[in-house]
Amino acid sequence: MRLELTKVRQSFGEQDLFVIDQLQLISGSAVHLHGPNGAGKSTLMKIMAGLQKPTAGQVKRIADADESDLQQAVIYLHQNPYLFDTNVRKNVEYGLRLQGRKDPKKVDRVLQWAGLDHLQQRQAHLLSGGERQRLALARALVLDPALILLDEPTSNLDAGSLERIEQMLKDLHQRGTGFLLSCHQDNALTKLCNQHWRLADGSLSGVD
Amino acid sequence: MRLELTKVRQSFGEQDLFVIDQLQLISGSAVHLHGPNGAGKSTLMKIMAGLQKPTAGQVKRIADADESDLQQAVIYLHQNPYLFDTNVRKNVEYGLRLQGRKDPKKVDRVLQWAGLDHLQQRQAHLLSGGERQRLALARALVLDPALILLDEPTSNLDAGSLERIEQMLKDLHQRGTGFLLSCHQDNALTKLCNQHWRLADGSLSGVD
Amino acid sequence: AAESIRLATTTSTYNSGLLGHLLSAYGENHTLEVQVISVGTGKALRMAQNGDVDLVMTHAPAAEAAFIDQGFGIEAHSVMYNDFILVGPKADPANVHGSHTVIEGLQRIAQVNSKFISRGDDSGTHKKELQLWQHLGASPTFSGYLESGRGMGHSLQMASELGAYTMTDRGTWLALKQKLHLQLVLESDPRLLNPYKVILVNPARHVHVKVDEARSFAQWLVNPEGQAAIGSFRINGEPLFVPAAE
Amino acid sequence: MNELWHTFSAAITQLASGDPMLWGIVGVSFSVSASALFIALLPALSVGFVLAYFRFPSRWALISLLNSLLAVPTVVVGLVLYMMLSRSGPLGDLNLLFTRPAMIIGQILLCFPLLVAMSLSAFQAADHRVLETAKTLGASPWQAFVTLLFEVRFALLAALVTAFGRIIAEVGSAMMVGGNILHHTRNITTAIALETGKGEFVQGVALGIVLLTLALVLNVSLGWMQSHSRVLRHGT
Amino acid sequence: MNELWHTFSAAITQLASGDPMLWGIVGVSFSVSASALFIALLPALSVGFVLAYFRFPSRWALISLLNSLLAVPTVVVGLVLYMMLSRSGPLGDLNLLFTRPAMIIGQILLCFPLLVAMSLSAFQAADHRVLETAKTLGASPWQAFVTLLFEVRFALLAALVTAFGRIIAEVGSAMMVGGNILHHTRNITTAIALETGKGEFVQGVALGIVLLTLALVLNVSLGWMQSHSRVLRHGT
Ligand SMILES: Nc1ncnc2c1ncn2[C@@H]1O[C@H](COP(=O)(O)OP(=O)(O)OP(=O)(O)O)[C@@H](O)[C@H]1O
Ligand SMILES: Nc1ncnc2c1ncn2[C@@H]1O[C@H](COP(=O)(O)OP(=O)(O)OP(=O)(O)O)[C@@H](O)[C@H]1O
Ligand SMILES: [Mg+2]
Ligand SMILES: [Mg+2]
Repeated sequence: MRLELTKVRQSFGEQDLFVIDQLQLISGSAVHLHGPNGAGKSTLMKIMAGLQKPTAGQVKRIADADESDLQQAVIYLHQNPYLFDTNVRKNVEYGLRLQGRKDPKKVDRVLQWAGLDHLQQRQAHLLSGGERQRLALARALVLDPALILLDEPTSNLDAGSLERIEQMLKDLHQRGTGFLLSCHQDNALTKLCNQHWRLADGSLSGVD
Repeated sequence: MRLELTKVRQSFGEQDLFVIDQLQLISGSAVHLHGPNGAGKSTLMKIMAGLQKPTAGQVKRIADADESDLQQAVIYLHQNPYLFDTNVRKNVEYGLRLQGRKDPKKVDRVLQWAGLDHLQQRQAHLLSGGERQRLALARALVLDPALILLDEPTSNLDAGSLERIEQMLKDLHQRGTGFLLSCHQDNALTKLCNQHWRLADGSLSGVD
Repeated sequence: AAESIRLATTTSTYNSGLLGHLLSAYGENHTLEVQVISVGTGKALRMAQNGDVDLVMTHAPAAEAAFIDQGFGIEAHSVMYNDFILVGPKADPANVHGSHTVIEGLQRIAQVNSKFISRGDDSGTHKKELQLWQHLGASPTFSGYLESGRGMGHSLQMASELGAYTMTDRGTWLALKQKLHLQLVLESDPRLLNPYKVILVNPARHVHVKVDEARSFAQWLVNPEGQAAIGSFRINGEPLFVPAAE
Repeated sequence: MNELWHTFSAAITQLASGDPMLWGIVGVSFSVSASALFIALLPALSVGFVLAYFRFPSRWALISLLNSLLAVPTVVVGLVLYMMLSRSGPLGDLNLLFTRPAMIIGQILLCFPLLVAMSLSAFQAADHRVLETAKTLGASPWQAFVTLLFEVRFALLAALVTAFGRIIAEVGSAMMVGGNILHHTRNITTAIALETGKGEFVQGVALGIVLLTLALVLNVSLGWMQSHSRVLRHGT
Repeated sequence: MNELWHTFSAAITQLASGDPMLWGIVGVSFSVSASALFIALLPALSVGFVLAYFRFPSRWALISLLNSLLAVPTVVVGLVLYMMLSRSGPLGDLNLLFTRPAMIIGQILLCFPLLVAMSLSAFQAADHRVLETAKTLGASPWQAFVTLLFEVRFALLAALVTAFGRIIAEVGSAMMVGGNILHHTRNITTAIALETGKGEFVQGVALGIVLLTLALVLNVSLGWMQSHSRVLRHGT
């Protein structure tokens, strides 16, 4: 599937935050988005995920012919993820439940991936910073999204967690998921990326 | 001033999170605290700051003879800082107002330090991730604390912001403030530190 | 401020406007302020028993007698009377209009099982109504007999809405009749007289009551001046209360 | 003091004797108020949600109006409804006056603005990321709404309890459109009004105790659930 | 329909004529309810705070009790207070019965549990980091409390509006301990009760409109402040 932005402009009041003439993101791609604080990275990602309407311009999702609904999902991961007020396992199951599925095996596998299996029954609001990040990621990945937009997912992670997530993303990437990653430091995850976009001073560069 | 922990133990239910026999932190020191996700770094820092009571053990603040009240402050900075529901400037002024002071010049200076002077009047909840971090830091530093405990303050910062904060901490350090920094990656800030503590598997190592 | 006393009285005397009329007449020559608390007869007597008011004006002979017997009240005086009437739907399905006595009228209502609204609130009116049913043997059990548990005004409105009969004091009827789909179906039976008494709270029970001031107001009511004021009170040109001081 | 104590003990004695008429009255109160709350709940929450998350021109005028309706006495609400349902009113043909459905309608009108106001404030206090997280994980608008309801469930519970308290304890509208007819529309509060009007304070207190006790049972169960489902953590 | 319309237009006309007695009655209502709210506010918020942030054995029993008190009809509250203040009651010597202070006490009793319940739910919904942030920046317990009040101010405003609505619209207690004495303790709601009892619906509706209008003025000003002090951002 393909995400297409055309003539997108975001402004608050008088001021333009950014203007983007043309942008494509396709499943299978791996993009690193960087830029100074306040440049509008989070805003752009939310616009791409359809959570926010840009001031002007269009955002289109174009499905490939042979894709199911599920594989067209575009998931945005908040910079500070919000965890539902229930236990860890139920948080992971959330997206599946919405579709009327449960798939306990897959949930088990993802929890293990994320190194949270021993915390399954803990209330989510008790988790540590790094555990929260991992849970948010697990909650998204269990859905096999077509595209996933990660807003600084590594900020609270230790070396071990980072490796774990690298492995998770690699797996997904092999299965065709595309991802866009905003991140200030270079690390194992950004090395997975084959495109590097830079958002600064109101415009996006590095798009091929 | 000196912060002293004696026989501190933290547990949740049956499980011990960590046990620390003896620990000192004095103003002027610069400590890097690291350890895996969920090891208890945030919990330990909150205990040191007096925000949380440990399951057992004592936390004492011992003032030097020539110190004023102000210089005995120990400030903890949340991993995800909470910003008061008002504008940026008022957030910085908060601690001063509590003491009945206003000191607009100092507030100006700190805002500039933190690179937030152009955002003074913006509502805090509109800030970007990195801006939030910087604001939280500015709000603490304006108080000239004796000790400051920073919980992953760099996680959302771009290179420019990082440099800025490095400069801020250096300044403070020269004036005698001690700091304890929890951080997963090595970076400019951790290089400022002359002690490196590691919290893992329930105990603290590297303390001299 | 001037001295003031508190008078607990029934809604029928206050809501009809009689007390407003009397107090403005009284105020012409007196400085004593009379604060009126208008409640049901039962509650008025209860307030007097607790010593929360200085005098009462009620219309429930049996309850008043008990009140005085128990030593809560002194110096009861008859002040005035008015009368009760039966009202009902304009079609008068039970043909109460054609009956000679109130007992007969009630009997007809029960026989055809018409709706009848009883106040059911232990008020003077309700007690009177139950007394009348006693003449027919027992308390009414026909299914049209509904206990509204409300004041006269509301019971009349309910009767009007439901097309029912009810017994009312004449004052409330005159005040409300324009708004009701009801007509007067029976009046002028001597059994329907409704006497009012004024009673002072016993200062031996409650030392703080202002018995002298209360007495002076009660005296005014039963003296020619007050009696004349009662007689001159009119609603839509019709007199409501008949002065009856002995 | 004696008087007060006497009234209380007499009330307790009376309750202990177990009076079928009394329990009939209690039944009317509960069935009417529970029905009203049940009917008003979802529409009120939806309106609260729309007011919290959508911006439209007359939004705050609407909020102000709803809040203001809380200050209208129940008897006035009852009065207006009475005039609607009365024979000479526009809905007179429905023949609803002095029936339980009329009481239910009255109580719906009374709890609706309260539920809206309280749910609005609950939704406003909720984290802005709740809906975004739900949506991005694939929730339909309706599912996202349900997720939000779950996240603010404690505040909603408080709203529910307050609304139930308001309508089960109100007398103005029940008296006006119900009529306090014995065996039909007499509920706890209209019965209390009647008894205290008679100077029968014992009965009034007894019925008040019934209401308090039943509310306590309800609240204790809710409170128990609530306090046992939450473990505290200090923020990080 | 005619009837209804006629009543409304007559009510408006009556209001427009400007009756000093009417405005005296309105004054009683407002001064009594505002005083009650003012006196109850801080204690109620403090209790709500303690219940939200401290754990002690009887905590949830207390919460349940407070919530249950909301279901006690105002007339019962008034009745109990009447028996306390009556000459034959324990506080009879204070001579408060049938005065405005008695009405104020009654309304304090009525709004207190509501304010506690609503502020408790506001405090529970607040972010756990608020107090920690305040404390670590040097706030005394009192200053931290004030900071928290500020952070949840919109929810508290809603609580205030609801509580004011409850007491300005209540009639049971005002009637019972005030006595509805003209020029002294007659307020809007007891006047409405009197007038509707006389079948004077016009007066009842007119007073209801006054209450609605005054509440509207209050709410519109609050709502305006509220809606203009908030800019929305989606969470990050
Ligand atoms: N509703 C709004 N009104 C005004 N300004 C806003 C609004 N929403 C966001 N902004 C501003 O837009 C800018 C971009 O925000 P955004 O969160 O997209 O930045 P970012 O690139 O993700 O930064 P960071 O790396 O710090 O997370 C910020 O300066 C923010 O204050
Ligand atoms: N009240 C509680 N009950 C049970 N477990 C708790 C409670 N509070 C914290 N924990 C657990 O204690 C552990 C330590 O938490 P803490 O936030 O101190 O970790 P951390 O070292 O800061 O981790 P990170 O690097 O991910 O921020 C976590 O696993 C957390 O779930
Ligand atoms: Mg961002
Ligand atoms: Mg941590």
